[in-house]
Parts: sequence; C-alpha cells; structure tokens
Amino acid sequence: MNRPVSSGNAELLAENLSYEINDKLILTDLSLAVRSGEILFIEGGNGSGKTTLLRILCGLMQADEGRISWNGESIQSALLDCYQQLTYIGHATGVKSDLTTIENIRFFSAISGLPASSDIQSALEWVGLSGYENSPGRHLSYGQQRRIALSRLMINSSLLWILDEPFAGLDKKMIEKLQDRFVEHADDGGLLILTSHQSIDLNKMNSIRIHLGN
Amino acid sequence: MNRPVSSGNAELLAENLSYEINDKLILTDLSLAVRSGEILFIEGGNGSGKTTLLRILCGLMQADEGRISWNGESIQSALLDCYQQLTYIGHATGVKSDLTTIENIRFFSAISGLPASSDIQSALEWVGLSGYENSPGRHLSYGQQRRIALSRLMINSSLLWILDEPFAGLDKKMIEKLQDRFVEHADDGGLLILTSHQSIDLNKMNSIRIHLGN
Amino acid sequence: MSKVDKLWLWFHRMASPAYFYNIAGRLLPWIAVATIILMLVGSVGGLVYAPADYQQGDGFRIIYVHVPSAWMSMFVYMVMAVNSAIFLIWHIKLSDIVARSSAVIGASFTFLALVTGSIWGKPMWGTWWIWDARLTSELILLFLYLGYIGLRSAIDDRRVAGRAAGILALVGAINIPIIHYSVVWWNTLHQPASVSKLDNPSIELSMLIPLLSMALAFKLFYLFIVLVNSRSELLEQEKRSQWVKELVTSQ
Amino acid sequence: MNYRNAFMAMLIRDLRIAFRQRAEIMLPVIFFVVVVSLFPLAISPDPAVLKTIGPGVIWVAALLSVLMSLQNLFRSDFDDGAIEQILLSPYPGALLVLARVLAQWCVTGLPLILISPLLGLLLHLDFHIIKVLFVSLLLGVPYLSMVGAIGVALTVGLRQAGALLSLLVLPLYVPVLIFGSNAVVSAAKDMSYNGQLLWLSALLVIATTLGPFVISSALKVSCSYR
Amino acid sequence: MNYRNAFMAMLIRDLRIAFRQRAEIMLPVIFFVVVVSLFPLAISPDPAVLKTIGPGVIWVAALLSVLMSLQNLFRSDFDDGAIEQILLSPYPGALLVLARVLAQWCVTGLPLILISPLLGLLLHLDFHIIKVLFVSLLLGVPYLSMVGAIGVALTVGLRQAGALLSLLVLPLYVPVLIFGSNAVVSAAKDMSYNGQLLWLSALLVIATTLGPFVISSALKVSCSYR
Ligand code: HEM
Ligand SMILES: Nc1ncnc2c1ncn2[C@@H]1O[C@H](COP(=O)(O)OP(=O)(O)OP(=O)(O)O)[C@@H](O)[C@H]1O
Ligand SMILES: Nc1ncnc2c1ncn2[C@@H]1O[C@H](COP(=O)(O)OP(=O)(O)OP(=O)(O)O)[C@@H](O)[C@H]1O
Ligand SMILES: [Mg+2]
Ligand SMILES: [Mg+2]
Repeated sequence: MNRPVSSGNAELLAENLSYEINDKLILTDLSLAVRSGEILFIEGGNGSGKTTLLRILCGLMQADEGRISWNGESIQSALLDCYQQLTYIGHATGVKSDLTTIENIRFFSAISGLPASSDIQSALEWVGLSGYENSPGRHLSYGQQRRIALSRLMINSSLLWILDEPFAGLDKKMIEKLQDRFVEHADDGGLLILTSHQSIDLNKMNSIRIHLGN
Repeated sequence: MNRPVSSGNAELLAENLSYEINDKLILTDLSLAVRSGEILFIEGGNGSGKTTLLRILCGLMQADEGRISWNGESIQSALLDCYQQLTYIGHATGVKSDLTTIENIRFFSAISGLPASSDIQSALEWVGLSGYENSPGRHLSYGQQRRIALSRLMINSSLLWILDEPFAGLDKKMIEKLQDRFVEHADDGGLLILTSHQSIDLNKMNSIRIHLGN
Repeated sequence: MSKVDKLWLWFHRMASPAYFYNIAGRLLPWIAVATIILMLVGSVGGLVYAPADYQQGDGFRIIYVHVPSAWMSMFVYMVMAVNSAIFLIWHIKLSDIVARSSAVIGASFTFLALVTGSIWGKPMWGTWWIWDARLTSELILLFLYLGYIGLRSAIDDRRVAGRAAGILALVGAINIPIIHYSVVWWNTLHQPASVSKLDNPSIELSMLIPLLSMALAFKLFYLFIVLVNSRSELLEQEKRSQWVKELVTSQ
Repeated sequence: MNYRNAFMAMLIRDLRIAFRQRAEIMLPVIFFVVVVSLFPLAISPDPAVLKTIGPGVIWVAALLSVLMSLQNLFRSDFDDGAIEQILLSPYPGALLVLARVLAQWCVTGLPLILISPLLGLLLHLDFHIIKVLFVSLLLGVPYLSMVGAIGVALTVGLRQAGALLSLLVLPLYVPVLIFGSNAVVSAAKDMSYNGQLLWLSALLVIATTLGPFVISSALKVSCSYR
Repeated sequence: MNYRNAFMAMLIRDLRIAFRQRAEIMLPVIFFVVVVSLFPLAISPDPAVLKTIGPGVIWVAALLSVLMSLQNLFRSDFDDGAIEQILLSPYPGALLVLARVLAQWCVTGLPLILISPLLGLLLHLDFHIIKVLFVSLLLGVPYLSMVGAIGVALTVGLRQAGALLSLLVLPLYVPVLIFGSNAVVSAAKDMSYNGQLLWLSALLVIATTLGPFVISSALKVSCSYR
C-alpha cells in the first residue's frame, strides 16, 4: 500500500459557499476547513444538501458565491494539482458492467495517474472480491460493485478523499474494514470528507462534524 | 389509512428454490414460509443472493427449481390475485424524474389498483415531503426519491410487502418511522419480507431471520 | 488612464446589472417611438409611394418585410454567438441573457424570411420552394436556431443551460460560413433549378428609402425586445442583491 | 379494480411527461424535416428528380423518425424501476402497454403525419399526390409504432439497444414501406392505389390487436434478467 | 503522470467493452446496409435511377448510421458515474475524450467505410466511382464522429437526447454531406473532384484539432447539474 506522497500540512478551505437552484437556497454562507489528519463528517437529513456540497468541493459543480482553496491557492488555479490529490466517490460507482473486476480497477488507477505497478491484487483481497477477478461488473451485486469503487482507497496515494455515503450497500464486515482504513488515512496525514446516514463510531478519529439543514 | 383487506391467514411458501446463473449457484435448495403477522428478515453479506431471492419471490425472475405458493395455490396460477396483494420495492425506485411528487404517488396508486380517493396528502406528510408536492422527481435528493417510493406503504392496502433494502439512503428519523410502520403492518395481519445491511431492532416484532451465504 | 483602460471601465459599468437596468429603462421609450415611426415610414413608403415593379406588379412589395427579416436572421445569430463567447470567457451574465433573448426572436425572423420568401416565390418561380443556395442556407440557419432553443429549453438549470447553449452557438458560428459557402458552391455546380431573381442590384431610391427604414425599424424592434427581456431577467436573477431590494422598496 | 382508470393513468402520465419535456414533441418532427432536406443536398436540387424520389424519401424518413422516437419508449421506465411496478400491477400488462404506445403515437407519430404535406411541397410533389401520401402515412405510422414497440420491448435491457433495434425492426417495416410508397408512386402515375391502402389497413388492424400482448410478454422477458 | 498510459488505458477500455458486446461492432454497419437497401424498395429498383441516387443515398445513410452509433457514446459513462472520474482525472479531459472518440471510430466508423464499396455495387455504381466514394467516406466519417461527439457531450444529461442530438448535429453535417456526395457525383460525370476532397480534408483537420477541447468542456458543463 502506498502512503500519501506528502504528509505535510495540506488544507482544504471553503469560505462562504452559497448555492441556489431553481429558487431554492440549498447552501447558505457555509464555511469549513479540513487539514491533514482530520476527518470531516457531514451530517444532515435527506435533502439537506450533502451531495451538493461534496460535488461543489471537488469542482464538479460551481457554487454561486464563495471560494474554495487548496493549500492556500484558489481551486480554479490549482485545479490539476488538486485533482492529483483527490479521490471522489459518489452515489454512482463508475463501475463498467462489461469489464471484469480487475479491468475496472486497473482503468481507475490508470486515469487517476497511478503507476501501473500498483498492487491491485492486495486491494482486491481487501475489498473481499478475490474469486471475482474475472466476473464482469454486471454479474455483481450492488454491494460488490460498490466495493470495486472503494478498492481505489487501498491503491490510492492521494491526500484528499471526498466520499458520499461510502457505507451505502455494504455489509457490516466491510464497513468495519473501511472505518479502519479511514483512521489509517488520517494518521498518515490524509484529509477525509464524508457523509453517511449510518451512525458510525468516529470517536477514535480526529473528526469534526458539520450539520446541514435545519 | 387503509387496513389490509383480509387479515385472515395468508401465507407465502417457497420450497426448495434453486437458482443458478452462469454456472454460479446462487440459491441452493432454499425453503421459507411467511404467514400473516410475520416479518421475514433476510440477512447476508454482499452478493449472497438477497436481491435475487426477492425478485424470484415476487415473480420477476423464475427459479430454476422449486415452487412458490401463495395461500396454497402455485404462484403461476394465482398470479393476478397475488399481484393485487403485493407491494415490491427494489433497489430502483420507479420515480419518474419529470413528474411531481404528487403525480408520482398518484400514478403508483392508480396502477396498483387503489381507489383514486386514497389519502395521498397524509402519505406525503408521513414521508416528510410536504413542501415538495410540486417538485419534479429529478429535483429531489436520493433519499427523497426513495421516500416517494416508500409512500406507497402508507396508502397501500396490500398484504404482502417485499422490500429490498428499504432503509438505504434514508436518514435516521425516517428509518424509525418506517420500522413503526412495519410493526403496524404485521399487527394488522400483513406479511413482510425485507433485507437490510443496517442492523435494525426487530425484536419488538414477530420476526424470523434467514441468513444467506456462508 | 489609457484609452484601453477607459474602455474596460465602461465595459464593466455597462455589464454591472444595476447600471444596465437603469440605462435600459431610460432608453426603452425612445426606442419604442423610433421603431414605430420608422415602421410607419417604411410601410407607407413601401405600400404607397414606391412604384409597382414593372415585372412583378404589386407582389414585390413583400420585399419590405422579406429583406429586412432575412438580414436580421443572420445579424441576430452573430450577436448571439458573440455574446455566448463573452459569457463563456468572462462569465458576464448579461451576455447570456442577450444571447437567450436573441435566440427566439432570431428564429422568428428566419421563419418570417422563409415564409415571405415562399409567398413571393410562388408567383415568381411558380413554386413555393427551390433548393437555391440562399434559401437552403436560410433553412439550415433555422435548424441551428431551433437546436439552440431546443438545447436551452431541455436544461432547466439556467446557469448550465447558458454554458451548454453557448458552446453550441460558438460551434454553429464557426460552421455558418462553411455551410454557406458549401451550399453556394454546391448550387453553382448543379446549375440551379430555375433562375433565381434574388440578385437584383438595380434599385430605385423610392424603393430604397422605405426598405432601409424598415430594416432599421426591425433592428430597433429587436433591440427593444432584448432590452425588455434583459431587464426582467436581471430582476429575476439578482433578486437577492442590494440594488433590486432598493428598487423594490423605492416604489 | 378499474381498468379504465389504470389505462387513463398510464396515458396521462406519459402525455404529461412528454409535454413537460417540450422538446420531445417537436423533435421527431424536426428530425423528419431535417432528414428529408438532406436528400436534395445529397442527390440533386432538380425538381424533376425530386418529384420522382420524393415519395420514397418521405416514407423512408418517416420510418426512421418513428424508429428514432421509439428508442426511449421503455428506457426510462426500465432504468428507474417503474417497469417492475407496471409488470407487478394487477392490471393486464397489455392494457398498460397499449396506453404507453398510444401516448407515444399521439406525441410523435401524429405530428409527423401532420407535417408531411409541407415536406411534399418542399420536394415539389403535386397536391393530389400529397393527399395520397398523407393517407398512406396515416395508416402506416401507427403500424410502425406498434411493431417498433415490440422491438423496443425485446431490447430494452441491452446496452447498445439502438442499433440492434433497427436490425430487428426494419425488416418488419419493409411491407409497410413498400405498400406505402407504392401507393404514392401509383397515384403519381394516375394508377389505382386502393389495393395498397387496403393492405396497409389490414396490417394496421393485425398489429394493433396482437401487438400489446406481444409487447407485454417481451417486456416480462427483458426484465427477468439483469 | 504518464499521458500515453492514460490515453491507452482509455482507448483499450473502450475497445474492450465494444468487443465484449460483439453486437456493437456489427450493428451500425448493419443499420447502414439496411437503410441503403430500403431505397430501392421505396423508390425504384431501376438501375438507371439507382445510379443517379446511389452516391447521395449512401452518404445520407452513412451519416445517419454514424449519428445512430454515437448516441450512446457517453451515456453509460454518465449513468454509472465513470464520467465524473474521467473529469476529475489529473490528465487533460481533451486527451481522454480523444481516446474515447478514436475507439468509437475504430469500432463503428471504420467497418462502415470498409463495407461501403459493397453497397456501391448493390446500387450499380461503377468501379472508379466506388473508389471515390470510399475515399470521400474515409475523409468524411471521422469528421462526422468528432462533430457528433460534441452534440452528444452537450445532450448527455438529457432524457430525450436522441432526437435533440440529431437537430443539433445534422445542420453541422451539411458541408461534409455536400462535399462528399458531390465528389462522387462529379466523378460520375468525369469531372474533377479534387477540390471536394481537399475541402473534406481541411474540415477533418479543423474538427480533430479543436473537437476534443470542445467536447471535454461540453462534458464538464453537462455534468455540472443533475
Ligand atoms: C423561401 C424563399 C426565400 C428565402 C429563404 C430567401 C432568403 C433571403 C435571404 C437570406 C436574403 C438575404 C441575403 C443577403 O443579405 O445576403 C434575401 C434577400 C433578398 N431576397 Fe430572398 N429569399 C426567398 C425568396 C425570395 C424571392 C421569391 C424573392 C423575389 C424574387 C426574393 C428577393 C430577395 C431580394 C431582392 C433580397 C435582397 C437582395 C440583397 O440583399 O442582395 N427572395 N432573401
Ligand atoms: N448474470 C450473472 N452471472 C453470474 N453471477 C451473477 C449474475 N447475476 C448475479 N450474480 C451473482 O449473484 C450473486 C447474488 O447477487 P444479489 O444481487 O442477489 O446479491 P445481494 O445479496 O442482493 O447483494 P447486495 O447486498 O450487495 O445487494 C452475486 O454474487 C453475483 O455475483
Ligand atoms: N435541480 C434542482 N431544482 C430544485 N431543487 C433541487 C435540484 N437539485 C437538487 N435540489 C434540492 O437540493 C436539496 C439537496 O439535495 P442533495 O442531493 O444535496 O441532498 P442530500 O443531502 O445529498 O440528500 P440525501 O441524504 O437524500 O442524499 C434537495 O432538497 C433537493 O430537493
Ligand atoms: Mg446525497
Ligand atoms: Mg441486493
């Protein structure tokens, strides 16, 4: 497993974000900061704007107002550097139904700029998909597909992880493993932003909570 | 709210189900029975065959071997009667992204044979979507879309509910409410089959558990 | 302050919503009056004073609608493309509004040119339509407009719709000359089916004046529509900003 | 249980969705117009040529537009899971499917038929020929919709459905194409064209009576695997 | 960071997916063949007629096949979320998009070009005319793919994308259609056709250099809302 490249003092900072859609204010004047070693847990009921916030943070959507900076630079100007440090996993997994598990993982690692030598086999074992190396994605259950997406967290050496409901669809054993991995990532100086409706035990981690919505 | 039409002694019986796909045995010789007032909770890790089993039980897929009967009659011959008594909610919600919340609910109730007079407003309030009556489905968050699908459980008077991970994507408040509704349904003589990865408190209910997979 | 800086300053001021709103509000009545006057001059001049054509009789008078709308159809697309570029590069919302309000009216001008042309064509060529270069380009231009409008209306988030449609408008603008020349060239190769009388250089002064005043009236009418649209659109978009609140309370 | 209610609910749902996405109504028509106008560009602008190829071109273009508009007939219902609810409804699948196809026809087939005279003008067809063209499309297009829907139901679970669909469906379209375009060609030659129109009507009756049943069982099959 | 690796990963992924769904490779070709063969049925089987309409018909059919095959270019990536991963990749979007379009062209455009001589024979075109047809398609089809991809990228988030796509893209196809089919017609008249082929090459160069950038920014826009 690779360690994050620089464990220095990375920081993601969002100031006064506002986002409105079709006359509905979804985010109003929201500020947050995450630093190396910290875990930001975003809570909130259904429809409180968690997904929207995460997509704005990783640049997939633009906030109407406010600014986001990565290590002091505005995210617009530091975009490519930031993307090299970013892993985002959303509601949709990006798993291709016609590629096998191995091929899926290899493709992800190639386009996220990882060396081809990355240890894919151990990542596969970690997500409990050994035995399914050559099954095409469409033959896998919902939870198994999500596991493929999550395997990137094992190969990856990026600093900033933004995960939208990473526990959805997973069984208990996998949730445990994932939580351990999060702690490890934070200990290595990584940054983590996640949402979840499952109440998870983040006490052992250096975690901050933000509550969205009323 | 409507009560199930006949609270007599309905029974869903599955005997010796087997299902194989691409040389993978997914279900082997599985039998189960659910009666009025019972809740069947199907557990199992990712990929253990829960979704497959539920789809077979409600007739969307055919088992390779074994038979399923509803109130003593084979499900093939009692299909229409059975469908009148069945509510199935799967991973996908069936919510149309161009229809408003109200229109979506009304359509569901129309094709499941409910009277047009059904109390849609109270169902809306129950799922916490009042205020979103006229928002098209695509404007809703993942959890809100799932809530629309679940609103049918409030309007519905069918006996047999088959629910695949009904708690996925819901926030805690909604999960509570849903659990209460399940107990109520069982008390009214309904049958309920569900899967979930979230450990829920079914002790207060008359529940049976089946564990799939190793 | 250099000239360029001054220009920039002016540009930014114009692009500031509050300033634009006020200026546009003051201009509107004048534009409306001018449009009506020019329209009257054009139609009276065209229908009454201009002599009947020795070949085409009174039928030719449709020229006073046809030619201005044909001119406008191309002009408006250019305005739309330029504004789309400004919006995509500098994120000036006003440009997006101009582009959007241009689309519908531009499509209407194009449609009008096609319809009046066809009506004129029936007595002229004995048929409603020929696949002449200019006519064909005009038809394709209508499709480009419709594509732009279709894309815009299919996306319901205004910000996204603006950017997506902007890209389309630019791609279309690059293509318009190519389309135009390919069609012209295709036509000369094929020997057009019947002799088109579109190119008629000699034109009398008594015909020219009404024609020009109609053309100007069409332009002003377009300007009027765009300004009205922009103003209401601005209020809508900026409803949370300070100047709109002041505006509302002051009334 | 109220059959009429269920039918109307389905019909209204689909009309509503179509009208919400305003573009959907116009687009097959525009596709039709654009495809027809490609031919003078590709072949020749000469009125004499256009007159001879006109009926055939309009018929082929109509056929392709119907095919194009059908592609998404069950797609969104399939993707979002609504199809499972329709199949599990206590009402007969054929009834609901009929409503679905009818809605589709109102929204795409009908406008296409209505605009066809204009295209006839563009291709320099005479007035009495345009009349025959109109009638032949009126009889033929519903058949195209119904038969196309069978193909869609069979391919809805597949990824590259579009092209496969055309492979399945186009051969079935051939008879209608032949009768339809031939009726117009005969009219142009001042020959009788009643035979062709009768054939078209017969095909239409068969398609609308059997179609819904075939479609609903095809849908069931498509949904029984992933 | 290795640009070549990323490009190849994307290309190989798409080729692999295409070859897994064997049908995908054959189908646009089959669509092409079927559409062309509708015309003798709809218009006339007379060799003299077919000779005159042949080049135009083959070009229009090629154009529609490309359009048809493009419809799902980014759809599955969009639906399953892969597009977000592509956009968030540290490599330039234009590079990955170029690989995507190239793969698509290998799988659908190329076979279509290769089969075109056969269709020329079916429509009674002479051998030297078929040669020109082949070259014109070789130059024109990549342009069609690239420009079509822009339209796809703009409409990928929309429901009724198919029909809207054709409205956006077909007008932009007009120049290629004109130059392409005219090159063949000129060849048939023993006139020079170099001018047309040069035009086609020029258009191709413009499209392939600017296209990827336009496509990737259009994709970004399409993904920035739901
Ligand atoms: C549907 C049919 C027609 C269409 C789409 C059409 C289109 C156009 C267009 C686009 C222009 C502007 C050309 C430019 O400024 O470069 C134009 C100008 C003009 N049209 Fe038409 N036209 C049609 C029919 C006719 C007919 C039947 C006549 C009369 C014989 C006519 C007479 C003119 C004249 C005199 C001009 C001004 C010429 C000039 O500016 O150089 N048009 N038309
Ligand atoms: N077409 C297929 N070919 C081979 N195996 C398949 C096919 N379809 C499903 N499977 C396998 O069937 C098993 C059961 O899948 P199913 O979706 O029923 O699991 P599940 O229990 O619902 O899992 P989850 O909790 O992740 O939703 C999985 O291991 C999957 O790999
Ligand atoms: N296009 C839109 N128009 C109007 N409202 C929208 C639109 N898109 C999203 N919304 C609203 O934005 C809010 C936030 O949505 P979001 O998906 O971010 O919620 P979430 O916190 O992720 O919820 P969940 O827990 O259900 O995933 C919702 O209330 C939704 O109704
Ligand atoms: Mg969410
Ligand atoms: Mg499952």
